Amino acid sequence: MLPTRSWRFKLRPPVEMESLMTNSHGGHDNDHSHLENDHENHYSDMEARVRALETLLTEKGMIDPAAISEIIETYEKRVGPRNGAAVVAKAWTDAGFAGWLAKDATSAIASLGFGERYGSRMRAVFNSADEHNMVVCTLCSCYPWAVLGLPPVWYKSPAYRSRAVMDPRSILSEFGVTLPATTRIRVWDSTAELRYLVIPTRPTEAKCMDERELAKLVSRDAMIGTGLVTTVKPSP
Amino acid sequence: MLPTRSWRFKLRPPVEMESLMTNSHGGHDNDHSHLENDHENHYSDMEARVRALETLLTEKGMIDPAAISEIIETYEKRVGPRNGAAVVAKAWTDAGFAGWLAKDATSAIASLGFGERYGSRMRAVFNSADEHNMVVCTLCSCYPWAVLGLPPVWYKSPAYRSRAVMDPRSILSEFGVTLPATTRIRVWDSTAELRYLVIPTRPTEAKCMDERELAKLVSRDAMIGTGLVTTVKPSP
Amino acid sequence: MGFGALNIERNEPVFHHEWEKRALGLSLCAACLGQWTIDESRHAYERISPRAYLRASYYEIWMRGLDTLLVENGLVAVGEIYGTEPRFFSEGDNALIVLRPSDVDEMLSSGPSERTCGRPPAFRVGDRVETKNLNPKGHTRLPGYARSKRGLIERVQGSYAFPDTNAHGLGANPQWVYTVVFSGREVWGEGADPTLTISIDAFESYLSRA
Amino acid sequence: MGFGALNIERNEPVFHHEWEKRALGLSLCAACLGQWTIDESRHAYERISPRAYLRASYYEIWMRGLDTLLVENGLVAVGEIYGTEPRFFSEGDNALIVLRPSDVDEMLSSGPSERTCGRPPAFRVGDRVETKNLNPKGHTRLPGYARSKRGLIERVQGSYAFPDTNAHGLGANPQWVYTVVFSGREVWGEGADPTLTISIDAFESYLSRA
Repeated sequence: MLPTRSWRFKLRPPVEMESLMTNSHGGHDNDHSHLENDHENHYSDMEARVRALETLLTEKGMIDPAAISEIIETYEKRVGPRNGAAVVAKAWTDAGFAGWLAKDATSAIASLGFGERYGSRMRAVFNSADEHNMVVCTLCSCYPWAVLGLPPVWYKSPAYRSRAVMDPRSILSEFGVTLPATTRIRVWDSTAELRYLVIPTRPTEAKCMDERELAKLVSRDAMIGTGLVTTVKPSP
Repeated sequence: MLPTRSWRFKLRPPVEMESLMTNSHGGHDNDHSHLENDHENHYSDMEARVRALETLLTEKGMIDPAAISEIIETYEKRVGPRNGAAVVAKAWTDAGFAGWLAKDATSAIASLGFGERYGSRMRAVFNSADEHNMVVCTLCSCYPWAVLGLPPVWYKSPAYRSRAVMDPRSILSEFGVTLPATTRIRVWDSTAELRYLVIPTRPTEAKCMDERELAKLVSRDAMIGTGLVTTVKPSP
Repeated sequence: MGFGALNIERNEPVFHHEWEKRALGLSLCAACLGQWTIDESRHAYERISPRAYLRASYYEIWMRGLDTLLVENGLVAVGEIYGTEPRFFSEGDNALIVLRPSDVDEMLSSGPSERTCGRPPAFRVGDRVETKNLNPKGHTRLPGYARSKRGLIERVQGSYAFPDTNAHGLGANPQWVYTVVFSGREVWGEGADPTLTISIDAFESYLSRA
Repeated sequence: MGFGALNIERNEPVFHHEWEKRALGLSLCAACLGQWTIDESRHAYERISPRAYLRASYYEIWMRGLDTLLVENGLVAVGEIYGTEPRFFSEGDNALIVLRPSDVDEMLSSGPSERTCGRPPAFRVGDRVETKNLNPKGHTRLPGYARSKRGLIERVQGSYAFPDTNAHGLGANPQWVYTVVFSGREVWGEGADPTLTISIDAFESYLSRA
């Protein structure tokens, strides 16, 4: 058993300021012209910088490089959107589980073996014909790692973080999703220690599929709220 | 006589968005580490870019390079803070002029020969023992060119533009100015076509100075509201 | 708070680089061509990405904006600027007003930008007003921090072209402009400097009676 | 509006560069040392200049923040990081908790972060509240767009350490957290999408009864 002092409250995808939340208009981010070379240099700088810091901390006995490798392995191989997809498929096929999920997502998700990573509480929010849910963290990049793995770059971008709360339909259209004009859209801004999982609506054509087949239909984007689930298998 | 269509409403130090106005905290801008080289390259890029554009527009007959030179000459040699200083000194020594300036700064300033550059209206705001005035343009960099010339870099910086309206005393302290805690501070945000000139309080020690001598005491910063006038001659 | 320290430069020169001088002149000469309004140029700068905007010096922002304005107004093609296609010379060039050296002084000191508004001002000095919660996708001159705030009309400042339409080719639609004063506390809440008041120059349609 | 297009990458890999993997691992391992809270690390990222912040990739932000956290907590000296001074080994190192590979899974799935609050919740589901106009100089979790807005308490979400103090070494001071729902119109004004509602998870002291 590990001493818990160190990671109660002390872990989470690090995070940021709201000061860049645009409360108004802003430009398109297409300043590719002469920045590209900068970026190349930049990344080799980062490579060197991270290596130097890892070496320093290892020599100081503060870091075990094998633990770093274990963390990488976890998110490359074991924890990702298929965890969330399993939760969704179970909720679609087991009304009892769906009810539990709605009432206490933290425990319901933990019962499947992937709860509470980083000590966060979970909340499942259910799409319906009338209401669509979308999740964002305007202040930084809070994300349900335990069920979705690491967030994609767009989720952490100033563009998504500023636009999702102002104009979610414009975000959806970039994902090729058009909702009826009457569908209510609920945007959940993860401003505290609660993480959200969107439970998409089950595609009606998928009646005879079992839980495992259904899980394959559920994309990461659908569980963030920037996608829908259709019987056409989503790209991973 | 020139056709006026083209520059009525069409000229002004170009300007920007408020989207970067921080409504909250933000970091110190000391990312010098590995950006310096970028900046060097960057400026030689700009040199080439501006030259190319000037050549192109000249060849197209849209631009007369001699007019560019004339504009540069104007702001390097003829129009600068001493225009504003002359206005201030006149206001200090001629109560009639001060009254006119308070009522109709546009005309009063034009009477001294430097009014209305870029077609903007002027307003003079008078410091007193009880109230200090400070001018900012949070949305871009509006500035009274006719009386102060071109704005300094700090005036156009995101730092000044965001902090002046939130915490003007912290700005003043960076300029070495400490006002009594009871002095009211009025910040004027130039959001439309009106430009502000701060009329500082006349230093009491300067009783026997004439208008010309007084003008020499008046710094650009004092007319923006980030400085005071003392009998010690300000650095230019 | 805000964007960090000011980095005040003592004895700052009027220009820091030769190209800044030409950039200033180019911007003003191009504006004289009469193809865009000041509000359109502001909007062009606002469309620069925040990442590039914060990194750019001010004159660089002008140059990026000028590229946009020239291209959008059909005066140059992107390929011409970057030298990847031959130059073209458009038919309409004769309609352009080319600024000459002898005109510079008159241009710089050309008359006021007020425009006549057909209606009387809706508000009077001393009226209590509240700014609207406006978040247009285009250009506006109502600062973010001053939305949904209660203040006092301090002066009626004349009538001017309305930037929110004038920036988008939707006409000047002149409106009355008012100096509106807010307490620091109204704007920034309980923690505000108690001696602070802030004023903006607000277009009439930004305001409602409070 | 906002910060431009998303640039969605189809079939995005979990990592884009090798250094990103090590940066992730380094950040988590360093956090396990137990020398700072999550709120302190958020505050470290927030102190990165906006210019650098917008330009940086997310893992670069973590690395910049980690430098700050290591230095401020006395674990490394700036000169050590940049190789300009010899390495030192501090006395207190034994007190640090070094994460081992076998502990990784338990660490990643460690328990909930709720903290007991000595008071009962001040608000109940269905209460109308207004967020305060807070503009602290330090860390806060009340987003700028949600200040001075009226909304409805939808759920009481438990009690958690209060970031505004916990980020600054001023203690956990646990508070009740509420899901507060606002209409899009309340937040963005008349032009808002009429079908939009937005919720935040607000700490009790961000709220007053409306």
